[in-house]
Amino acid sequence: MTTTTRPGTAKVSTKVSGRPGFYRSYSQELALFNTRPKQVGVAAVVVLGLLGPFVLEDALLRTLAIAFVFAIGALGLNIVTGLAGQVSLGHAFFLGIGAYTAAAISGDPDGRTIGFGIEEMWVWLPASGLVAAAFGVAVAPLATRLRGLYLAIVTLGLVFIGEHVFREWSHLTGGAGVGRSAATPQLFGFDFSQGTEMFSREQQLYLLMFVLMLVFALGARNLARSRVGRAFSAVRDRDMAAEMMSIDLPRTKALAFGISSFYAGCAGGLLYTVSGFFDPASFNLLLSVQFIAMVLIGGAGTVGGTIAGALFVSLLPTLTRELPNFIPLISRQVTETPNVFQVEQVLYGLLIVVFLLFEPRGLYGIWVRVRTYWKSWPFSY
Amino acid sequence: RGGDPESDGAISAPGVTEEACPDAVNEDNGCIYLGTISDLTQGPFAPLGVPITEAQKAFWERVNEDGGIGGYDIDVTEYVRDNLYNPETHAQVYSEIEPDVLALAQTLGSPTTLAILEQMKGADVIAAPASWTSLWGFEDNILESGSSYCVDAMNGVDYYVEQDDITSVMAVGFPGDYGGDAAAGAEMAAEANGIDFTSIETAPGQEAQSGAISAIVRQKPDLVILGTGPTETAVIVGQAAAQGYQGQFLGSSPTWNPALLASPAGPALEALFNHVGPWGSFGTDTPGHQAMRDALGEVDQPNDGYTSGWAWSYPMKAALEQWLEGDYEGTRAGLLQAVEDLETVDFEGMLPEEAGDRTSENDLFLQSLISSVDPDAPAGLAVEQDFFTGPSAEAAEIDGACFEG
Amino acid sequence: MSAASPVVQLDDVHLSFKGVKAVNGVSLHVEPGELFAIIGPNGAGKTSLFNVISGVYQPQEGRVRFQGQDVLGRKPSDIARRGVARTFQNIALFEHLTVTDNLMLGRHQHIGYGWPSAFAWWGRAKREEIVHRRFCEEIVDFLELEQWRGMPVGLLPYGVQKRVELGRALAMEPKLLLLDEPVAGMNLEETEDMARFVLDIRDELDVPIIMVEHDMGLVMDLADRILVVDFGTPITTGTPDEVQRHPDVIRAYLGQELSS
Amino acid sequence: MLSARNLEVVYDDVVLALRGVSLDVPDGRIVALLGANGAGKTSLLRALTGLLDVHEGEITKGSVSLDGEDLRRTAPEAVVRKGVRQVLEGRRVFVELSIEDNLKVGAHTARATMAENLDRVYSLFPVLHDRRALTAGYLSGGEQQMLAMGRAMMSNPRFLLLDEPSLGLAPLMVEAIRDVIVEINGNGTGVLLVEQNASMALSIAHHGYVMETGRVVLDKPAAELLADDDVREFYLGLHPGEDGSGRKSFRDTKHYRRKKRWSA
Amino acid sequence: MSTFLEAVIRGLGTGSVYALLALGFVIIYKATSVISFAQPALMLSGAVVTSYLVPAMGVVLFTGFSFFFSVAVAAIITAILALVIERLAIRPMVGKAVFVVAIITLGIDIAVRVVVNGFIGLGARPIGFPWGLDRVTILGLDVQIRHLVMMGTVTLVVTALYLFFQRSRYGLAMRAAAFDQEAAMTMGVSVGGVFALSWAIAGALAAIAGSLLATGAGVDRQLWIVALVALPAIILGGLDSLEGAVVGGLLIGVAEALVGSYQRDLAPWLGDNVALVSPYILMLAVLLVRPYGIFGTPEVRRV
Ligand SMILES: Nc1ncnc2c1ncn2[C@@H]1O[C@H](COP(=O)(O)OP(=O)(O)OP(=O)(O)O)[C@@H](O)[C@H]1O
Ligand SMILES: Nc1ncnc2c1ncn2[C@@H]1O[C@H](COP(=O)(O)OP(=O)(O)OP(=O)(O)O)[C@@H](O)[C@H]1O
Ligand SMILES: CC(C)C[C@H](N)C(=O)O
Ligand SMILES: [Mg+2]
Ligand SMILES: [Mg+2]
Repeated sequence: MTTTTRPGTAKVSTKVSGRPGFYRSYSQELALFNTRPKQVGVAAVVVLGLLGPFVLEDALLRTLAIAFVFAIGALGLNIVTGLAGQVSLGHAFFLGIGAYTAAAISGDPDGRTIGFGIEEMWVWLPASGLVAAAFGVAVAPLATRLRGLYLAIVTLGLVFIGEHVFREWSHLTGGAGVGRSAATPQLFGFDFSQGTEMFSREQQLYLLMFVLMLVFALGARNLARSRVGRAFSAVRDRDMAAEMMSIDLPRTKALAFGISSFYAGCAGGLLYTVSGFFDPASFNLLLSVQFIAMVLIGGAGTVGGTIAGALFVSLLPTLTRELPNFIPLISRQVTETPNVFQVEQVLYGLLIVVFLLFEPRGLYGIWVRVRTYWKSWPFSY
Repeated sequence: RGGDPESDGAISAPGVTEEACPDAVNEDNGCIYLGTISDLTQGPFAPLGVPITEAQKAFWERVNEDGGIGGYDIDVTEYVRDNLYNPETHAQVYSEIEPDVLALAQTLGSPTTLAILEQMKGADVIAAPASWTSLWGFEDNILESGSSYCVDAMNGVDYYVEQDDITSVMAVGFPGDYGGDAAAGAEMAAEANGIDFTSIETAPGQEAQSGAISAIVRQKPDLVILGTGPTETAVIVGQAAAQGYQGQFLGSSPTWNPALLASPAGPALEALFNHVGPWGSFGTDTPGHQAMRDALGEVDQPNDGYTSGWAWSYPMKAALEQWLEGDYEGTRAGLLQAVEDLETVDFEGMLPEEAGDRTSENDLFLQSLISSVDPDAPAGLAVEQDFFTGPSAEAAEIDGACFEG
Repeated sequence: MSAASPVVQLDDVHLSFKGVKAVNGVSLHVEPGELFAIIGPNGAGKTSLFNVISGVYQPQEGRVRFQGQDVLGRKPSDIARRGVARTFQNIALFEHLTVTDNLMLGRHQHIGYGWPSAFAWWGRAKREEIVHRRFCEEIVDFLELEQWRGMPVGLLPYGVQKRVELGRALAMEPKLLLLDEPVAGMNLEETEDMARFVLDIRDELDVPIIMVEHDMGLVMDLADRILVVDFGTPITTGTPDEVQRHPDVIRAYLGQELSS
Repeated sequence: MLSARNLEVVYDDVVLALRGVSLDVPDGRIVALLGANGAGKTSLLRALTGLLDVHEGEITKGSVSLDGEDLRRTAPEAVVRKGVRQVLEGRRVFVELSIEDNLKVGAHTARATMAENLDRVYSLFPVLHDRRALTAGYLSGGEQQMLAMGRAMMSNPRFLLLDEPSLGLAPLMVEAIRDVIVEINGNGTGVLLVEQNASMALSIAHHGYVMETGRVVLDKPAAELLADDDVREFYLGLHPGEDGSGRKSFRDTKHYRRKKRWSA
Repeated sequence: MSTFLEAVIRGLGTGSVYALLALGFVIIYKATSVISFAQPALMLSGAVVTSYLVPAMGVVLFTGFSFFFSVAVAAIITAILALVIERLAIRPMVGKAVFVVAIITLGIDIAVRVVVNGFIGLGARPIGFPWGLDRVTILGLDVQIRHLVMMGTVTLVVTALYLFFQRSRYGLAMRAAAFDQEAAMTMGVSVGGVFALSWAIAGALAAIAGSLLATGAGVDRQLWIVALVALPAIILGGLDSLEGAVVGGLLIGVAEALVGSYQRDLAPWLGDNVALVSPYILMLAVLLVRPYGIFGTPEVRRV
């Protein structure tokens, strides 16, 4: 199975990677999708994704559009937590920063909340990312001082403090229990949130978010395989050794938080364009935890896994809303216990539990299993 | 089946079928599906959302038993969704059920409803809110009933000024659409009456009230207008009283839950607490209340969620009648038009007649009702002061939501 | 000594932790091309000396000069950038990364592009990656790591991991190489391989090496000079022969057997 | 007697680490287990003490038994209570606990004799005594190795399985450890000694095994192994025919790879 | 001055409850390196069980007996519930990534809470605390009996825990298991047993805490949120320290009470409800000085 290349018999330019792939140049090996199955797989996913609007119902498209935005946010969290190993429960906070930046830039200047009336997405989207990134960089020094769960809980503190500020600063946020309109997803004059003759609003938003997710995913993938991504992983695995590889810890952590928050900020800016409205209570612990769940369920560290995890977690409520219908004998009567609505919630919790019990390494772990199985087929070992 | 002789002008609106409803009362009727999006399990308002939903079910069952409306039975059980009091979830489930329902029998909460309002307008969907905020008086698609927190608070202040000659009032509540709305009303009334006003924001949670309590105990206002949840109310009233506060508390609609009478704060509530709201409590003696109690039958825990769910349903019923019996397009737009043309809503006495009068220019309803705690009443409240409009509300110019933001 | 100044020079270094004197007045210098060994009983302060050189520990007293410059108080990353590479007593590889990625991390300081190019990838990042990848492949070749190249290092046998760690240090193109127990836990065969690599590194790449090792066979065979420490205090410095016969060394470290 | 019969061990459902290994550790004897890195020595120990589970490994064939009683379903801590104790490869001290606490954890199953054993360990390794309140993680590598050894001595097991106990120890300390093993064995404990330091291991063992890629390739009394040409060349660095002193200098190792692959 | 002291006592009262909750988190953390997000659900369960037990006890033997007895029984029942959860969902994860386990506990929390909500019903369940909101005057200070009971309970529980961990070998075994499960196993430590023990204790503590909290206005569905306040408390005190949990809990209780009483006057521009975030702000302030909390063990870093 393994091929030993003795010195002298193989020249540096031709490499056998130990797996059945055979590359004739580095650029080939370093290519994004360096194996046939990867190429085919990714192409299939993209084609399927683009076909979505033409076969799926609007409600599902809407859910998926949101799932794609969640994926962008999760990719960000994956950068700081999966790659750089800094567990952050503060993602919701950065999402909020992005959401409010976008909403303020794009908002109605004469409305009851702050607005600058610049509706073009190419303005407010990068801006929401950058403002969030600035906050991320500002928070990063904490990561240099604190480790593991200490950092996690402290970043959770950000969420609580953020929630407080969002609640209080009603001029920006619309205030607790009310909220404000989100940014307008308008690109070069075309507003994706207004249905057109050809496409429904959901179809448009779906396509927009799908394409954006692909862009962000590509960026994340590139980052991961670059010098920067490697430095992140090194800091995660062994920060002291990383330092002795000339990696500057504070800088690297700041960069990780910055990039991650950039993703979160963009996701925040985009997320609420789907419903068009959001309130300050949205950026809570639960949201942060959902992102952590996405990354873990996806299988920490990989772009594909993270996206799959985001889809899983975002689609889970839709699934659990359907499932109880298949379980007879459960009352639809809201005053009775157990009723379908309770079962929905219980299922939501339990499915997460059962899934992780079954495969602690997440969706990516399942994929690895399947892959190993097929690689060695028909032999069992 | 389902061939309905009356409606030749075919109805093409979503959520309306010529087929009978599942478990239909009138097998020959067609079916109108109304959606319900409420807080049913995890959210902070589930103790209200559940009885509201239950009462609405009973309300529409009664309508069906009376033969339905214009050859249709109304179904409110097929499309019930839990919003977890989360705007995103609310919007999500709205888009799931929207293609299958004609309108919403209930959409609970303000931020949640705001999250779907644009879409509702886009699709001409109308809805009955489960929410007392002053926002809804200005939205055409929302069929509100009765007075808002803001108006209630004004009337409450006026009432105490008149009765007890109070000279200071403090608003204690959550910020925003609810507590903030009540506080804004209280402030307007305090200004109008020339009495002192202070406002304290507080947060949900029994342990989070100590700041508000100490403010009350120290400042000793004559009247405290509460805009919190029931347990917060119990904590605040109970502990302020225990620390020697002897003024009065007046709670907005969602502050009350009869279970509180059994809490340590029970005696304090009995002594110091009154409730202001747009309609009488569960046990009130009106035909509407009676009909509700009959329809619900034996309930475990009478609760004014039931009352509210029932009361909020009348305008929707009137709207459907207007639509089906009048000469309207068989579409949602037609229904919306019908709502616009609607002149009266019959609340069966739960609300005074003026409440159903939608003809006046500004259709805000300005009467409130004050109840006092009565452990023997079914839901712990009995009418203390029947519907009235205080001078402040009468004079106020309300042209938008009261709370700022 | 020779005209060339020493690569690294420690003067009277003292380091203590809450009552434990880890290093107590050690001075040493390593000449270009030299293979210098440090031996001594467990807990004598050998690893601590490495940590002082690479900036992990800050000695309370003394001076550390690298290539003629004072490096005391510099951050470890800065010292690494100046050319000090090391391996660790308890393997400190990035265990979830592949062999290639571990080696590429050794190249970190030599790769120039930053995060903007990383996002874009096509263009500068890709070009540089290929160049440095080629460099790493040469190390793979040199250390005979071909068959492990794509595997996460955490799964590799111990001996191979030690080799990868050496490779990672070499990828840094070091001006000084610190090896902390390079053959601990290796069998004879692997020790021989490692000995070969160490000699080749010194001879072909001309990198001065400081090595800490308890395998006396290896130390005595390879080292040019040896420093012996005990309880942080230097006992003697000298050639293998001198050291081997030194009575204090025998008593404190070697024991009877090896010296007989 | 602790024994393994025809063991086959698979990690992760895919990596076959042991392929039909049989081995016996009789009571009161020292058995040495030699083999290159990755041969499967650690896997064998894990199979004996029930630790495979932790590493996603499982026994797919064969058996492990203590006095004929099957150990395959026995939890690791139960194996310890039955008197079979393993010292893990790579020290594995509880870095954030003090040295003394580390030792006390070692006495988890033998609280009665704790004080006595503590004295014994401290007298063997005085450094540990000096630093007993220090956080274990700050010990030097070799000191941690002593601590790991000491921890194992905090109970009096019937069988002690040592995974490379001399790793990273100074020559004098290697001798000390060797003496400790002999002493422990003298008190009746059977020892399975996995070692890269073959000369040390074989000098005290009664019996020896050599493993290669998941198989046992040699299984002989220690004395015979010491005389085996291959063992002499590849584990002891002595050349056939030469006597004990004929060790070849490391400077003379050839550039090409010398690989011993045992045919078995 | 007496306002101040009364606020401090109030803070010590709620702080005692935070301390109990924090102890639960810390004990699970010490044994498993996991922060269990299921604690809120266990707390709610415990309070609900108590609320059912007190009336079921019927005759009150003497003031407070039925309440305290019910709390004790609820603690046991909740401990059993925790054991079941541990057995089904945590034990299989021995040796797996801790954050994955944390997410599992979160799923459990959601599921358990929904079920428990079903038992709470639509109102708030009275907990049957014999003294209600009664107050006494001690040294001229007007104090709620509730708060005295809270302080008393925490003193008792902490003493009991202290004795247990001093006398038994489980304290060490827990820490060993948390650092290196495999190594602990080779010492004969039953990692599963340690997991079970820690969950059981944490469950019991949560039940006591929940019951005490509910003495104010009964058990409602939102009670669980209070359990989150224990998070800054444990960080403040040091994640792996029992003393830390107690001190952290008390500190945060007092800080919250003081901020709640004074902030509106002293710094109104911060907006109301700052008391709510004051635990986190205090936590941040302490961490700037001591990155491992007041009593926490610094991570060992060496190569
Ligand atoms: N960070 C630290 N804190 C406290 N003590 C330390 C620290 N680092 C090292 N020591 C102590 O300093 C002494 C020297 O340790 P060092 O690791 O340098 O020994 P060494 O010579 O490398 O030993 P070995 O051969 O066993 O690796 C030891 O006694 C150790 O306990
Ligand atoms: N957890 C694991 N998952 C997958 N493969 C493993 C695992 N542990 C060991 N292996 C593989 O099993 C084989 C035997 O490993 P083992 O650790 O038993 O060898 P060893 O003889 O103890 O080596 P060393 O001398 O390096 O300690 C090796 O090929 C190794 O890669
Ligand atoms: C759902 C209601 C009880 C409260 C809600 N905030 C409102 O708008 O009135
Ligand atoms: Mg060392
Ligand atoms: Mg091994």
